Amino acid sequence: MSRSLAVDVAFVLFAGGAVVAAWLVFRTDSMVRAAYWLLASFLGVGAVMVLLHARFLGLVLVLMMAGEMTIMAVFMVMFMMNPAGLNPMTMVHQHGSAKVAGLVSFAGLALVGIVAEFPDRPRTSDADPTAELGVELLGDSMLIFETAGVTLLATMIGSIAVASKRGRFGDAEEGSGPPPLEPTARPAPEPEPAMEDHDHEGMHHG
Amino acid sequence: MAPFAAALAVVLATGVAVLATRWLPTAVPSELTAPERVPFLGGGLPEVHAWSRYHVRYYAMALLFLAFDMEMVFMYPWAVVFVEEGVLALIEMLMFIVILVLGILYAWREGALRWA
Amino acid sequence: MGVIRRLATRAEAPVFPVVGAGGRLRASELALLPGIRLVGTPRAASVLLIIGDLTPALVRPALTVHDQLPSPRATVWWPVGADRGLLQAWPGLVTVEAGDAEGLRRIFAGLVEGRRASDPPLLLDIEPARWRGEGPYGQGGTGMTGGVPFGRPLPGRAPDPDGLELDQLPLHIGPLFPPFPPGLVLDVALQGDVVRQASVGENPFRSWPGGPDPGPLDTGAFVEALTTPTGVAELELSRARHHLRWLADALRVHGLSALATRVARLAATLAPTDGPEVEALVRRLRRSRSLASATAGVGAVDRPAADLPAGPVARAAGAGDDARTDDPAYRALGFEPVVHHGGDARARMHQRLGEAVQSLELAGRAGEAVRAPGPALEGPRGPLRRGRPTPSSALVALVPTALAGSEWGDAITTVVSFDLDMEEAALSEVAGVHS
Amino acid sequence: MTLQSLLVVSAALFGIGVYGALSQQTFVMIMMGLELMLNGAMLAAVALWAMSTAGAPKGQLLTVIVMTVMAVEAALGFALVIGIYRIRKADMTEKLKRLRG
Amino acid sequence: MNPVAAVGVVGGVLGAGAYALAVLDGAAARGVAGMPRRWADVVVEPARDAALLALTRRSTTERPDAQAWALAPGLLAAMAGAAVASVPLAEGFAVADVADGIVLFGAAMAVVMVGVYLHGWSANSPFPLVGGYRFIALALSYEMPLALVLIAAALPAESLSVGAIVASQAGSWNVVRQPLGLPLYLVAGMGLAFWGPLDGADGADLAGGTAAEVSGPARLAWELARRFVLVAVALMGAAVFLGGWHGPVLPGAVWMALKTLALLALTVAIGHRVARVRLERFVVVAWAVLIPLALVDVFVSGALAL
Repeated sequence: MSRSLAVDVAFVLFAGGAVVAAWLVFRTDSMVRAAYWLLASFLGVGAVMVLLHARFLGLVLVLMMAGEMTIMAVFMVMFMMNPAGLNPMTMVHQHGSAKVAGLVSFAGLALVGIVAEFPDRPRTSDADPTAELGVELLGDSMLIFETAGVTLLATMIGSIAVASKRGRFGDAEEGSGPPPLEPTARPAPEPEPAMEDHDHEGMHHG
Repeated sequence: MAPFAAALAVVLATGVAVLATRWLPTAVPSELTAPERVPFLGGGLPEVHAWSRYHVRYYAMALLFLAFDMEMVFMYPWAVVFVEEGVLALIEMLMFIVILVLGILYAWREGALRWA
Repeated sequence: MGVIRRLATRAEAPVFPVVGAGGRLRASELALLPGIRLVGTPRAASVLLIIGDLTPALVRPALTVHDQLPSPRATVWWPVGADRGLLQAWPGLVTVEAGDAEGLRRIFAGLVEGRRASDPPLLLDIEPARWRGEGPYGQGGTGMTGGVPFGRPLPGRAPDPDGLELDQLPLHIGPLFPPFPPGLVLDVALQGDVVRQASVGENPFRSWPGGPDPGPLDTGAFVEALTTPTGVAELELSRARHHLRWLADALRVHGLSALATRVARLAATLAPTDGPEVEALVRRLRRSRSLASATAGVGAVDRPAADLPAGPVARAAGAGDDARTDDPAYRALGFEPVVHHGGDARARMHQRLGEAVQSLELAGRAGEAVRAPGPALEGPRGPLRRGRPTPSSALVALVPTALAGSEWGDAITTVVSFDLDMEEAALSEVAGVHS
Repeated sequence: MTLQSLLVVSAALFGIGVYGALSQQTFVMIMMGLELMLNGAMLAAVALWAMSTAGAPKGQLLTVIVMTVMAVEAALGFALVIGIYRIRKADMTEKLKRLRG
Repeated sequence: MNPVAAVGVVGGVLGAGAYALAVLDGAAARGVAGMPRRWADVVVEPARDAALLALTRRSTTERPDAQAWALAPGLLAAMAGAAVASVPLAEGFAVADVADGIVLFGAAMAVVMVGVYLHGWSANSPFPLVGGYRFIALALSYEMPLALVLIAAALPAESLSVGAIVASQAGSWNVVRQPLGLPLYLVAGMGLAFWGPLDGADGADLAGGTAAEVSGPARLAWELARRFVLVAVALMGAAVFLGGWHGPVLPGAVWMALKTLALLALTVAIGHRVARVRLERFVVVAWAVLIPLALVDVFVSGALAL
């Protein structure tokens, strides 16, 4: 198998895998599976990046997303009823229009990708792309780099202030208005009437 | 690319080799009775499924991690060109890190590292 | 016979212990036996080892655990003390003399070689609830969280101090949970990894209709001494042994199982001349920063030391009561009680370490001194007074409040630090049986 | 592996992300849709970097920025989920609309 | 390297390393416990245990996530394989000398977190569930120091490739040049393999934690995979901090093996001496002490490298 054929085969597998995994994110009832299907999609994209010689970006994408998706799984399990999907349930609204919007954006973007005349200037340099990125970060784009630092700081402070209970401004629950939606006692609450009046389009699959 | 091909082969082979223990004759689940499948609770019986809205008490730390972890992405390329770029690189990264460490200090002060 | 089978036959037999009435002392020596390995979950075991006699309330948990063993599996019984016959009906049970590791290994080898058939499941194949084919997808559930999907309901929410109101698991753990003292049943509400509420379930050693009939208690020597003149050296040696046995259990829970085995061996063979070895061990454990950080501030009791049931737990909280202080035999030896402060798991560990060293030292000095029978005697868990409640029954009452709000690992540390004996707790009063 | 095929794949990821973000009822699932859209954007950025800009370093930088945006979005999103759940005991967008009335 | 040879080499390293680890652990346990045993028995013991597990039936729980449960040990092993592939085993001999080797290692180790969490989650049983969540708390705390000390080692090498990092230690090893590096790395590495004092995920207080419900071949796979991870950690530590193939007289590959074994022996010894750490406390220590120390390590190493 020639080298470029091997790359093509790998591309088809990884890219196809990424798309299928992305689709499965919204087809599963288990929150943990949903998060890790998304991670699988990122893994596929990371592998394609490696094929494109963006080695560092591909690997670091996996590094970041493994952590981020695990945290995502943890939060989804924390806040979703029935997190493992033991009782399958459609959790969608505006299903039809969402499908249409998704298809339209796919078709539009794909059309742009196919029709638009992007200049054909492949990367030829043999320099280490990681080093190029480093030079860029420390040189021309130094301000962007430092701004990212400030943004991340703001994110840390903001998210902790919003999430923590005992903030500086008193207990987060004080003065919260409406009563809980459902009785809080054990055993598990009865089925949600609120769920019944949405269009349950056939998402399931037993 | 060649090293990645080798690495990919290794990843697939090691993963599949360990997964293959599933095809050992003893690994095929025979018909286990319901009591054989009860989760272990030291002789006790469970009332409910264990899968639940699990109260993670370190969620504030997880949020901190999400933001702080990004620093890695900037640090790896920095490490490669660091010696070439010299003192300026050191100072720039020091600034960046100091900004982020302020976040940790804030989190510490707010007690976000303590579990809820 | 293939190579794999031949290799497996010579492996250490993984054993999951079921400690029944009178079995506790034997169980503490299990780790010392060659060719046997104690495991923490039935899923890792090949042999279910019943030590002592099963009481009615222990039968169902023992059967539950038995069925959780993967096949090939076998059940071995080491009879100790009384046999009230409940085990006669256990299918496939092999009786082996208590402490006979070789006999157990023979059963294990037969099992692996295929000469011996694996035990069949003993409980009826009945699912926890009817669910098949019910509900919209045939999974037995209804709506979002209702019904019994796959046989069990989903847990419900409960308030928590954090204000998030997430799910809480009602769990009944024990009486065969290895980190717990044998027989302890704990009903806990677990939210995340935090014990929100805990209560102690029915004591399985109290389940005989005619009242409890314990086998030999691990503190039996002390109960005997209430009525018979006993050498001080002998008593104090038993006390040191007791504390070292406790230490072995505690170390196992803290992830130091190899060291625990060493301590268990020391406890089993302890002599007054072992003073230096014990002191070296105690020095090392006291200096261990990891043990200190694993126990400091854990399981602190929330009432004044004076209100605690007397004994090592109270002395670890600063109350100096010790029945030995008023005992003429001990006064002659210049006995002064060991006292620690803090009242947490760490103080309790230091208390017992200190008492073990002191007991060994007393045993070395006591010579032929004999303690005359008297109404009260300091046992290793607290004072034994004839006709009064046993120390364990008072300590069990401390468990629920001490556990509420603690992380699961801390909860285990706390339970272990109380040094409970459910068999002793089952007795309504001291020496009710032996006198 | 041509630029066109790469852009089609990234469009597919983006489209699935749009579908997810619009159809899902819960915050966290909506965030997954957003992350998928950014995933597609990142792939397009890297593809253009490798094939159409002769490897201009700014292309890599753009991808790094998108990753940062994802981290920021995730951290703030989760913080909001916690804050809202603390108050409303619900994590669904629909229910919030309902409660407003 | 051609893929078949690559798989053979990595498989050999992982297998031999995991077996050596099991033997070391058995010997140390017997030593600490004071139970003398013939050396021959200690050496064969792991094979016997593995054989017994292979002959035992796999059990399952009432309603597990079977696929994810099966995947978990495979993920761990695959990631350990990826990490081993990026480490040069002798001068100029790496299975996959990826130019961004320590990023590959970091990515692989991040995916380990996914594997352990899945292993705990999938059983649908309380103790494994708690174990899985414990591991996430641990992983979020050790991951940053782990990556930072590797970055510090990359500074003098001016490259993220493990081979270059080893080559840069021709004069003096990183364990001397960056004294903070190895201790921090070992703490993080023990967390990664949930070993010794950081084994909360599979701890005795949870009846085995994430492994509480696995038996037979599934248990064998899990125990193997977990040891593979520790072997990968030790191998990387030997290359990055102990000078890799550098050493007098003996060939480079032998030095690598000896250094890896030394690190494995060290982790085993720590495992038998240090009690399990309370995670709540470890998390605070990791963020307030380990991460700042790792940052100090980075900047001091950087200043020295200039």
